[in-house]
Amino acid sequence: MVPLSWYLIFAAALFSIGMFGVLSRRNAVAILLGIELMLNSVNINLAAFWRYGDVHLMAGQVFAIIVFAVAAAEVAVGLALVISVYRSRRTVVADEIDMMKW
Amino acid sequence: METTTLIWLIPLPPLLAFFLIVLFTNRSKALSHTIAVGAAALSFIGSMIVFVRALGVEHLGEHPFESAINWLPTGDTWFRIGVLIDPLGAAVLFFVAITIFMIFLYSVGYHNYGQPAGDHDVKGLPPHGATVTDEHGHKHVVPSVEPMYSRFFAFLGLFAFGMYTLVVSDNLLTLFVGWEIMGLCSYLLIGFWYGKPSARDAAVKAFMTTRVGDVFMLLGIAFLYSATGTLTFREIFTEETLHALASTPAWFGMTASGLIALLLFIGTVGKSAQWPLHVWLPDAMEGPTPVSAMIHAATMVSAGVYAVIRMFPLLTADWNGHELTTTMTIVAFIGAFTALFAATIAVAQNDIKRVLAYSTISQLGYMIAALGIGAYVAAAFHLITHAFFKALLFLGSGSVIHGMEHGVLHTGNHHVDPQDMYNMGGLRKKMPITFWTFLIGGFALSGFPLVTAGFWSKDEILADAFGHGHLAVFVTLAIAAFLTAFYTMRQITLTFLGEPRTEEAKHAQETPWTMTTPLIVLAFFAVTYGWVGISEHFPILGGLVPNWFHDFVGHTLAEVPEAPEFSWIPLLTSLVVALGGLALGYLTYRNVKSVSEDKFQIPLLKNKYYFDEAYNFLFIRPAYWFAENVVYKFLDKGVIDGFLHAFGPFTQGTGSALRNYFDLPVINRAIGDGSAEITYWFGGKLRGIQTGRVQQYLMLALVTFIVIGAALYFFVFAA
Amino acid sequence: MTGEQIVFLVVAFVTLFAGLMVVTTRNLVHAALWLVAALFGVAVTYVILHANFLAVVQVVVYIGAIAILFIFAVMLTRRDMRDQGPQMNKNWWFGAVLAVLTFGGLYFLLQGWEGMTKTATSYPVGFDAISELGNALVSPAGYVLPFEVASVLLVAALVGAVYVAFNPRNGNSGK
Amino acid sequence: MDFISTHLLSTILFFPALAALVMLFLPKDEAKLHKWFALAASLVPFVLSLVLWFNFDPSQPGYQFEEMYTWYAAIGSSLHLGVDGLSLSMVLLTTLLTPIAILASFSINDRTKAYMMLFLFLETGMLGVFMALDLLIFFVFWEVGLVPMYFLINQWGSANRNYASLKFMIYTMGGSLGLLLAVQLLGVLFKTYDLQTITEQWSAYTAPIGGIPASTFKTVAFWAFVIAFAVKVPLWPFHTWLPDAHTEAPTAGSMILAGVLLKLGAYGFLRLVLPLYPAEAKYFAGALAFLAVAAIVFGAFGSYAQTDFKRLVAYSSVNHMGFVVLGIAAAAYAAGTADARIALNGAILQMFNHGLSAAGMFFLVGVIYERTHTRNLEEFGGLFPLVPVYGGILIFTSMASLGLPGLNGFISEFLVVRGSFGVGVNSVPVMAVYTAVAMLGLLFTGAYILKGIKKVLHGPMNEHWAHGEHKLTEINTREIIVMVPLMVLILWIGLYPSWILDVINKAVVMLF
Repeated sequence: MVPLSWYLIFAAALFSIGMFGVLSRRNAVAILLGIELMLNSVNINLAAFWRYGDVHLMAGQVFAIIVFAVAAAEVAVGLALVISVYRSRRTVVADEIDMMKW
Repeated sequence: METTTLIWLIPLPPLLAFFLIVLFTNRSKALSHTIAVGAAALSFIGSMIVFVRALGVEHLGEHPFESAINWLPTGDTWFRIGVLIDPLGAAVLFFVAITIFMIFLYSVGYHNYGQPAGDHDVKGLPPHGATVTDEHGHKHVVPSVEPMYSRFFAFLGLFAFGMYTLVVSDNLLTLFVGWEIMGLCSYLLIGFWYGKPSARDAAVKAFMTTRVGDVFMLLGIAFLYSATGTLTFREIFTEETLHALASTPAWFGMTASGLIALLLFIGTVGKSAQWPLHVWLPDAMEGPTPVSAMIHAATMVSAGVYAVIRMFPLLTADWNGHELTTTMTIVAFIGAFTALFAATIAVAQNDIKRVLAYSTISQLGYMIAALGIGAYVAAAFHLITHAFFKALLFLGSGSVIHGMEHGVLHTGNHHVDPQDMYNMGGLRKKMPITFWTFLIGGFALSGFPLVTAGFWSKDEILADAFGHGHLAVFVTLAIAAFLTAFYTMRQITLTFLGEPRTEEAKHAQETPWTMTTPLIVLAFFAVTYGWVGISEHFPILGGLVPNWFHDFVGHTLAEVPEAPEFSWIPLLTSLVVALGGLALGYLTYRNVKSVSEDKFQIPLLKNKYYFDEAYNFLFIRPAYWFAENVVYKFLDKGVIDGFLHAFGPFTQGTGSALRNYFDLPVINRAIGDGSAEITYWFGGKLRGIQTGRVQQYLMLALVTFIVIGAALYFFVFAA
Repeated sequence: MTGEQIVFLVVAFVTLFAGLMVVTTRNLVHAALWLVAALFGVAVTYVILHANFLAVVQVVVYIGAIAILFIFAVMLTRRDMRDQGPQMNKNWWFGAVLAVLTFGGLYFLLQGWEGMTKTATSYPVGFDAISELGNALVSPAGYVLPFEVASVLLVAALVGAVYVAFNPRNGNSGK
Repeated sequence: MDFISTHLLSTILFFPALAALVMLFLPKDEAKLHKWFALAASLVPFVLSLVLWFNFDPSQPGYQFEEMYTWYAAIGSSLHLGVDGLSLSMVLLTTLLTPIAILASFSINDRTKAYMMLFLFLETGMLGVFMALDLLIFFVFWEVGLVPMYFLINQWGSANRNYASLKFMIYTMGGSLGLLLAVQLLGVLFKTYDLQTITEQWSAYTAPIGGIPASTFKTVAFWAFVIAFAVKVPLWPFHTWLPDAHTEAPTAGSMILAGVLLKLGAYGFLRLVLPLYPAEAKYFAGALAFLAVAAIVFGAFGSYAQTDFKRLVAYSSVNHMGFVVLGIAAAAYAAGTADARIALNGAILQMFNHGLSAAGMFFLVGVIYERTHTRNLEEFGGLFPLVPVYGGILIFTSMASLGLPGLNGFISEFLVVRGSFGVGVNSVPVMAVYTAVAMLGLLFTGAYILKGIKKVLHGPMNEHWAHGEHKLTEINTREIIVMVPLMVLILWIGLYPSWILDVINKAVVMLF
């Protein structure tokens, strides 16, 4: 049997990788890719806790499904924004999108 | 009708007449004078009924007609006002009713009722006469009717109301009400021809001078009321109250009764024009007519003496019968001094009314002096006889002036003063009724022996003064009496005797019946009224007629005063001064042709001892100066407003100091600007991290999160 | 070491490698494809965990829909990003440090947790996880409300996405 | 009808304010409508206060027609209304003078809507002071009255109105600061602002407050009250706002200012100072009497010095109101004695009387000012033949102001003099001296009144006013209607004062 710790460390590693992507990539689409990785790591955790807890309690899976839904929504909106920004500013480089600057 | 009800009603018709005329009928001259004269007649009839009924009461002194109602609530009690007719009241009411009725009647003629309106007459100035064309086409100038005819009667009505109120009052307060209403009327009547500056100023002067006395009187009333709790005469003049007042010490070393009497007396000094408040009365002759002059001189000023007579028990409350009290001394001194003082001025006056005015002052001084030495009945007697003959003289002089005005209109020379005696002369032929009645009045004033009323009353005063040992008063009054006879004869001589000195005097005319009838009636009383008060001790005549007046009026007091013992000295004195004065007057002025020949035109006397000038210099101008410069300009505008206005600069100074030395450096610079600058500085330093790049924000957040999380973990959870 | 463990380790390694490639590769199309690989790895992990439904959904939704969406997006925006210039920003090293720190922190925290070494109970025989899941999702006693909310969110997000991405200037809105 | 009979006071109080609010919705340019509406609206409280007067039982102690509504429960203040004989006469005066003043301002044609609204608000403010039985309410209405008056002077006044209105406002506000503080002290101390409760407890209060002896506090609070009211009365030397404000105010404003607003100060003395501080009032009565006498004498002198007709009348108010305070001071000296009651009767009646005569005088000045546009006495002269009716009315009213017996002023002045001199004779000799000095003021009352008549009516006619465009026109019917009620009351009180004095007297006996 695979111990719970493996899943968790695996998820943590995937999360960190995704976070690195979020923090470091210049391309907005790439940032979204990083986010997808982070969300997946969370889902692994949820599924693992479901399996290693009481399997009759479906909370883990339910939440994983909701995360899917949220992820789908996020991607949809995020990509729409990227396209919109790209249209108006002709760039998708996150560094250059700094209208919030002082 | 109940006598008391009737007494209540006596003052009302003239008041009603006043309101009716003012509010409704002032456009109609006929209606106005009908109402006014009718009202006077009603009051006259009522007064006579009351007088007759009063005569019929046995002990009127103890049981007078009286009635009172609640008027003012004062705490738990009421101040009551009412009417009272006791012997004194009845006697006074008698002469007041007669004279007032006569005045009303006389005024109709004097103001030229029935004559056409004047050509250029305006309200506020005396009428100047009207031009009429007779059936032959000749133009004549005739006297014109007074433009403010109705108003005059309204004022007269109000005046009569005041006088009646004063007489029938049973208390000092309503007496004062009547007193002041008359004051107002005298103001209005003196200023009747308000268009003349002299009349206007004389009116103000009269009001103010009498008001000086009035405020003292008001103070005396307040004092009396405070000390006794009542102002009703019959309650004050009880043995206990008077005794209590007489034994209460007040201020200035006087007893309460003495001080109150003195304060009330000062009111009289003002009203009766005694020295030193006499200055208004001669000026009051600016009044339009001898009628109004007579109102002041013969009736209203009598009110002052009447008040002192009324308050006689109070005046003498602390008197032992011999030594005069302080108050009485003052009263006697002022009376005697005024009698002499005014008589000397009268000698040098040329205006027919002014002579009479000073004569009035002098005669009132007589009465006051009599009261000061305790001669109650004599004073009351002289008051009444004087009222008759002085009214007669004033009306007579009015008649003369009226006749002279006729002459002035005839010649058209308006520069001739119809009141100046040096413009007259020889009028006895032109105006016989006036002359004879005036002569009677003049003789009565001089105290022509035996036949005139003036003789009996004046003699009684002299006898009292002598009999009670007040020689200084006696001598002074005797000299005054001599002067009185002298100037009276001077007046008669200059006016009626000799030949006319001017064209106007030649064309003078006798006056209409409305004016002469009152003269005749008053002349009757000027002679006969003396006979009701002939002393029993008088040789031969004494006892022929009972001394009714002494009995009747004397019973007003609780103790009927004793008539003095008969003595030849005062009798002879009064004979000598009266006859001597008359003779000297006639001899001196028999041949005087013009004013330059008059030896008595001494500037000091002519200018009335410069009292007007002195008062103007001492009181009036300083008062105005004080009011304008000290009170208004210095205190109000300078000190108080200056203080207030200083508040502005002061507040501004404080404000700018606060601003310059606290707000700006401390609050603004250090705290206000300082905090902003610090924030600015920090912001400047920190804004570098506001890159607008989402990833950097995220990094920062994560760093913070990690640092805080680590710190929490290691220092809180792990610890 | 059981076969299951070996399988897990292999899958995990592949997944992590794919994830690393996603965040590091220069070509975005490649990155998207590496994402597909990583997602597939995760799906296998679900299978190992007996979460069959999740595995299927992972494949269908993520790989089938989201990953494809990414590829479209990359293609749409690719014109000036065509593999030129650095793909990493200048703070990438700091991001790396933070990622490592995060992983370290998580690892450290997990180390201190007693449930870490817990092993799974044997999967109950005849347990129908899918129908249980279905019941839980739509039963009023279960998670129907969050489920519905999630669906509403999805709708809202889609509408919003359409609105944001819609370009009135070039679009045919008629203006 | 039942509502009105149970809420009579609040109806009287708030009706003018309500009417003013209704007026807000009237069209802007209908000056005639505004005037008639305001007149009608101000007649309603007058009629109601007549009802009040006839239903009032003077022999019953305490307040009547009491009403109480929660207003500010947290600090113990409530809208507590009630009248006794003292306030009743003042309420009657206010409701009487307001319609008269509104009728007097019919000649105003500038922004009538705002003007009339301010007047109606002013009435509510004044009535509130007289009806309030709660200190805080009293203070609120006290200040409410200021605002409309400020604007009336500031907007409709004559040349120097800015200065005058500012002075008026600052002066009275400044005076009432101490009052507010003292009221707050009482409120904090007793947890209520109810006048009756505070009156019962405060005069007997002896415990130290914050370590400072109560007597110190009482003295300070006493002076705070006194100064607030003294400014309003106005007592010398706080009077200089008055001539300016009166002179610059529009005619009706002066009428109300002299007729009612000054009475607020005197009313404050009677309603608050004497009951709350009997001991302090007695202790400081000498100072009060001194200031009163100063007001009487200097007021008379000040008036005598004027060449401005309106200012002359304004100063006469200082003089007349001095008598009110003299009576109050005398009563404070010898509370409970018959002398004190007489003095108070006089003081209260004097308040009423001065309300009538001063309003009348200001109106008459206004009448001639409207026609000639000058108030300078030197420019008049000999106008009597031109305006005989006006002249008669002027002389009549002047005589009332002068205190001629037979008219109202005499009764009250006599009672005050009698009362204070009685206190002098029977208890405190110094009052006799003060009264005697006050006589000097009475003398000069005559001087300035006669000066006014002399300069306006008498003497040679100033031909300027006789012909042509400047021709002086006679007083018109509306103006006569304004004067008639005043003159009738002046005469009526002068001849038969007990209808009102009885009510006042019973209240005085029960209160003091």
